[in-house]
Amino acid sequence: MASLILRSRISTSRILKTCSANISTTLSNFADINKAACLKDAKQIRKEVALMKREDIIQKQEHDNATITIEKPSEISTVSGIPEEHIKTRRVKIYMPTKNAMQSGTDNTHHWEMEFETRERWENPLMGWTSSGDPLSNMNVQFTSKDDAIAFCEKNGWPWFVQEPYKCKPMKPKSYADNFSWSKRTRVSTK
Amino acid sequence: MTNVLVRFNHLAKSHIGILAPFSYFNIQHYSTTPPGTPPPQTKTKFGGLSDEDRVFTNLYGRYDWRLKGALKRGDWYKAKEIILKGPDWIINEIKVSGLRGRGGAGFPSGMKYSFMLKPSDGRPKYLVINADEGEPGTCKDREIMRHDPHKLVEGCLLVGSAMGAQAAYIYIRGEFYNEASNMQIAIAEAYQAGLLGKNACGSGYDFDVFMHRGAGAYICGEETALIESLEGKQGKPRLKPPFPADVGVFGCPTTVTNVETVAVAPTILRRGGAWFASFGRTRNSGTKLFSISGHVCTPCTVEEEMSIPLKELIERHAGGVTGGWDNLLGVIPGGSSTPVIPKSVCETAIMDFDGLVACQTSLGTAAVIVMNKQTDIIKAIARLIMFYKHESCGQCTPCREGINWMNKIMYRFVEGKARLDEIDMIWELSKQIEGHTICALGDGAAWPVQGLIRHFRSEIECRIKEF
Amino acid sequence: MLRITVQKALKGGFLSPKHVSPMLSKGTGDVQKKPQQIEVFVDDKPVMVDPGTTVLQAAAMVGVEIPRFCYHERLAVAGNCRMCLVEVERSPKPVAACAMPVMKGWRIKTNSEMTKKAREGVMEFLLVNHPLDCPICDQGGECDLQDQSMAFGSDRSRFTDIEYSGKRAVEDKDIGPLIKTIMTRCIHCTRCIRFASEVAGIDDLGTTGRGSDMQVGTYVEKFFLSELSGNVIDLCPVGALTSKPYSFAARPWEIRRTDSIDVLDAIGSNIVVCTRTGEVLRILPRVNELVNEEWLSDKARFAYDGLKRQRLITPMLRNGFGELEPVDWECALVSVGKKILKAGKNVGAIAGGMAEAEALVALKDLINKIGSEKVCTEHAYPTTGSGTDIRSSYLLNNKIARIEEADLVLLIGTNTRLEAPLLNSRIRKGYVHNETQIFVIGPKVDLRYDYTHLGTDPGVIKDIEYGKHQFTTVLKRAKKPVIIVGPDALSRPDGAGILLHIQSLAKIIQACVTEPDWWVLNILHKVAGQVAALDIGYTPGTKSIVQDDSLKVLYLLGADENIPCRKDLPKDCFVIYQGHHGDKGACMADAVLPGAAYTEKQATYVNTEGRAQQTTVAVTPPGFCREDWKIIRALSDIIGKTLPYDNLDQIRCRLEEIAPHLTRYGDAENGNFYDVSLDIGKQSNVEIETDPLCVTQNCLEDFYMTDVISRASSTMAKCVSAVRQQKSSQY
Amino acid sequence: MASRAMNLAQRQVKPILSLDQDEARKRAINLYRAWNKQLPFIVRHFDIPKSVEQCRQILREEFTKHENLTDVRVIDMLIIKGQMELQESVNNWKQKGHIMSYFKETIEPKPKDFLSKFLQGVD
Repeated sequence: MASLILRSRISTSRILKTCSANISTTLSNFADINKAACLKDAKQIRKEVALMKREDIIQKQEHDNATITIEKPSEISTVSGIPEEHIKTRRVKIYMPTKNAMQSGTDNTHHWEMEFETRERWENPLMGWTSSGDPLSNMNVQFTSKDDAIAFCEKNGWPWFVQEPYKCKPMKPKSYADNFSWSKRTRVSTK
Repeated sequence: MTNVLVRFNHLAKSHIGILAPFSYFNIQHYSTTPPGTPPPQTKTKFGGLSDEDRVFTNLYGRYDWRLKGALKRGDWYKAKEIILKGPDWIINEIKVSGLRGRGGAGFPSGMKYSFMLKPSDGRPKYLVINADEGEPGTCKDREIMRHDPHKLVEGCLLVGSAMGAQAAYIYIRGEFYNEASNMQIAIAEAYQAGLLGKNACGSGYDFDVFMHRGAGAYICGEETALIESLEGKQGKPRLKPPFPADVGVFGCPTTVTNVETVAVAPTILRRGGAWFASFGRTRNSGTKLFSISGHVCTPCTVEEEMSIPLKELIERHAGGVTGGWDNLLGVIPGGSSTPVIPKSVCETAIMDFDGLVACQTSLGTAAVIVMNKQTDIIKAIARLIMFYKHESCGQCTPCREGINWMNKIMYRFVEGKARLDEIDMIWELSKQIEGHTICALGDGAAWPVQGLIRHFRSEIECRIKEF
Repeated sequence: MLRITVQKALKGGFLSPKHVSPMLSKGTGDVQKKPQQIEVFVDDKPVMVDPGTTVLQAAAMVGVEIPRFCYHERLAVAGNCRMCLVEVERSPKPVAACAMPVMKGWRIKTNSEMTKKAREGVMEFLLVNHPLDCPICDQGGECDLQDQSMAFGSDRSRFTDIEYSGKRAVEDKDIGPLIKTIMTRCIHCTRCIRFASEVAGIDDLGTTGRGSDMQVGTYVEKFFLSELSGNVIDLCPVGALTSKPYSFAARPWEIRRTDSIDVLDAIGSNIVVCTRTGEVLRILPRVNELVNEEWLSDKARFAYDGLKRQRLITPMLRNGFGELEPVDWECALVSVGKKILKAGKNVGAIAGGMAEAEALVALKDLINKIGSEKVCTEHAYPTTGSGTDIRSSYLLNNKIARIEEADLVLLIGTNTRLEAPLLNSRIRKGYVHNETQIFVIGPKVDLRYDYTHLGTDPGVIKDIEYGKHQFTTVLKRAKKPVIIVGPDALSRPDGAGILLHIQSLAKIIQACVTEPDWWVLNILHKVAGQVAALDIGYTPGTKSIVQDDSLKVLYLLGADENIPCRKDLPKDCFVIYQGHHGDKGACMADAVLPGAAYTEKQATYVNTEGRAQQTTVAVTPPGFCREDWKIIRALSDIIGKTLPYDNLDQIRCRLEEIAPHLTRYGDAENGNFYDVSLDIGKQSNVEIETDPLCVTQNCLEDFYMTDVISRASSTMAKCVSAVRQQKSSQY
Repeated sequence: MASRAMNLAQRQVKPILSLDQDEARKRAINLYRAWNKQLPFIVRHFDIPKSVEQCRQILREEFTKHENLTDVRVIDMLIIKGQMELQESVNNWKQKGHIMSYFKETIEPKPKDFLSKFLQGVD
């Protein structure tokens, strides 16, 4: 039974592909050391194919190289391990982080982020740190575009809504001379 | 501070290199000779201005300074005819005279006035006279205003008419009480005599002159700070652009110009630009008021020909250095903001714009401060920096913070309570201030320090080692 | 001018008349035709800009952010911090990018050696006298000076003078209960001064002294009192001006930011609610050009401490002794349900100013299901005539952002400065930058800009309408006129008449307007919930409730302001109060159902221009508080008239059914049927009375405490006492 | 956005295990069989207070919970997870409590209808 499972894993699991034994060859009897130095390492033989028959290997290769067509965007909520209550009852807000009003820089505001709705948080009486019963409260994923964020939420089965950023107004040239204009109210009064 | 500060920032950057294009330009200038070019200078020796060539004939107040006396000395003579010759003629004559701003920066006055000749857009134009002479060492404008105020009043009218100005504002330093009262009387006299006001001098031109007393801030001698102050705001310089010729006082086109520049204008117009250009070297033409102070036998303000050698100036008019020429330590040749030059340089220095630039200093307001060997040069410069620290308006960062810092270091240098590497540091600091500020006060504070380190570094090092 | 060398000037490169002329034409404002764009290069990237664009703006267009302290997009250029110095090719010294207009073909180098050196130098100078108290500074972590010294400053200090003499120390100023000043930290960027004089219109701030003794402060000892004063905290690039209520409360990296909407006035300012654990620590503005730009009124910013006081946290029922007694939800709902069932159709409801669209629709559905039509809002609005059937007759039709474009503003019966500070700042913006003329009919209040007062008599409106007033021609001549009518003018008994006359006046003026999509008639509301309530179909005003003698149950949904008092109601009337604060409504109630405040629910609000926006949950409701629509939904279950929505999406579907624009968040639907509304209006014949127009909020004192949250806020109470103190001071 | 989603919809991907629905189905059935065979041993081995029948019931529930899945890769992932669980059971890496948690006896059911959710204060 167990072997059946292992078989199927061995034949395909990509994780295992990377764990391969390095079969070393010794260089004891080479007279010409230069020649020896030029030799390449022998090709590595992977453990899981070492005992396979030739036709098995071909079949496996075919299998490995094959692709399948996905019709719909995949829905991974069933395999993500997130409890169902944290999929169905959550709402994700997709937004662009807003500029901090306290600062003039705009770094870290040019991407999209997702955030779950706030659940209760309380102060932990032991240390005064913040506690929460919400496993997703700290999940902040950044995306380059809104579509990516939406696709990600769709994939995970979270209901989402997008908070659109405001549209920039066209820039008006600013003029220092306005401060001293003779007829306008832009004249600076105090300093 | 008069415009001494608003001086060639760029020149200080690469003093020598700038000379080459200068002379190159010179040649080009002559080959084409556009209108308004001063005639070529043929003299090779300068100095020893004769009495009949003096512009300011009552510099020492020996005669009557009021209208009657002024008329006797030839002021207001044919003012109407000059006005009627028109702006183009006046400006061309000023151009021919080769007159350069006497406030420090030495910008060609004719060209400056011609910026005002743009077609009007409905805004009035103003002439503002910078009489806020606050630069330590400089005392030329006050002599004019006290003893020859009508020269200035007439100059206002003529120059003002040339640029189509509606009025002239004389912004006079608050501490100049007598000067201000004499000026005010002179203006009143001119009004009463019909020389100013509606139909000034009968020329059909309306022109007003107002006087405005400052409140004692050196920075208000900077042209844009002066404009701000005139508008009733804190005297804090504006950025340029906009230049005053575009947006100046009350938001209108304005020319800010020094008292001496304007006061010589009537004489130039009467005697002709070529006459004025016959003094001094090419591009440094004219006569100039030199204020000589410090360790000389007879400190004085004297009108002399441009390009007079520094040594001759001191020996002839100021009675020589106290303790003899060999007792000379150094000279600040153009008011407190110009770098000091040591005796070796003083020997050959020529008192004009180009001559002093060649010595890595500048003519400034031609206020020669002579220091003999009894001077503590570090303390002297430190005192100057303290002045600038006190007079910094505090608007922009490098000047506000930098000069204060330099001041602290300089006073430690006086005692020698510093490390040797701080000499390089203060040099760098002065470079960090220079050219990074809104106005030239920062530069003016940086240059004395640079001059000190350039020529008297060993002095500082000695002091530090002794400490 | 003299700054230029002779050589330079002769070459004509820098200072030829050509150079000066574009500036000149700007100054006189005769740039009617679209000027030709010019090409400049920022770090070798070409960019086409309008003439007059500054170097800093040109750089921003290609995404290069030049460091700055004094420059602020919404304030005048000062050019004094020198942080924005950049090299321009062939210029011997760096230029201040914030003030220097670009010239054709300039090559700007924002990352060259000279630029870096200049920045480093300026940074060093700024830090020379800046205290090293970042660890105890409230700005720490969101400080421009910190960030920029990391990015552009030197990596080591050579400030040897610290061993000989200290840094500058400046006395702190007391400028009121909102702003804490630590003036030693000031870097003299003058942003606060410019904000005060340009945006707030108060010239109280300024500099005194010069050089290193220069100080920013009020010239005389005085509070900086303005309805927008809190914004200087945001503007201050260092920790010199920080929030007093927030001082030493938290670090920016330990707080959570939740984007939300302010509901303390009808503007619907966009805000960021900063929370830690279950507590709102501060509220910051969020940039939205269409609504609040990046400002926030003091009430919106500082009233948050009211969210923690006077809260109703558990359901309560009045017991035999006449005291409210805490009970559990089931008990409360069942006894309330019983009363409602017993009352039959004799149920009425009053919705308060902060009720959100979800709760409003749920309550209306419930009351209608019971068989009653008595759902009204506490703030009156003319109902006769066109009244509230047509949206354009109760909206700020021209939109907040476009008010600043107006060349003529007529304010009728309103004190915009206190009723909608951010609308007032727009008008002031127009006044400053657009030469807007402002006229006022109504009380002479201090609006922080000059206006022409046309009288307090509402009859003036009629005179203008009939062309009897000389102002009519002025109004007709205006290219972009707006009429803004305040809520207090329309809640008068003769409000319908006033509205009618204003509408017909607006129609006359509208006919003269050529600007497309420009609406003359604009109604301003005071409270955040009013527009949504009118959209959903609430009757404005409580008249129908007061007049009803058979009323058995009165349901107050957060209504505390203009509610009938107990003696106006029938003796046996059972009053239910649902809301979040124990105020007037809860006091008179027989049953109290604790609801959630605006920071605790995801809710829809429609601002005075008809823009639907939603708040989001920043903290969870305290105690047994529940979201308002859920309480109503649960109650409907108890009385057996279950409402057909179980979650937020479903109730929003219901909202969409009623009025689709309610769920189009961020958009403001245009009003329509202007003429129809006028025609319907003409059917009524309410005459304007001669009582002078008046407003409820006259001076700054009246601004701070206007609703349950701000009345519970001790910060707001401190503001009121500060204003009183200021009044008695000699300055 | 919509067009982008369309593009995303149909695409070529690498399979996890199965190349098509049939293969996935076979694997699922294999897994089911393997579990089914193993159940009596598990009951005995872990000494759980449940009959084999009850366990089969639970096993059936666990599989039918996902009967509507069509995405081959998701099925494959679930199969892998199922295999892991089985392996953990067989090799005694699991303990009794882990097995018993399939029966969800200690989990309090959450309220489902609106009113009881409201009264309990759960979202």
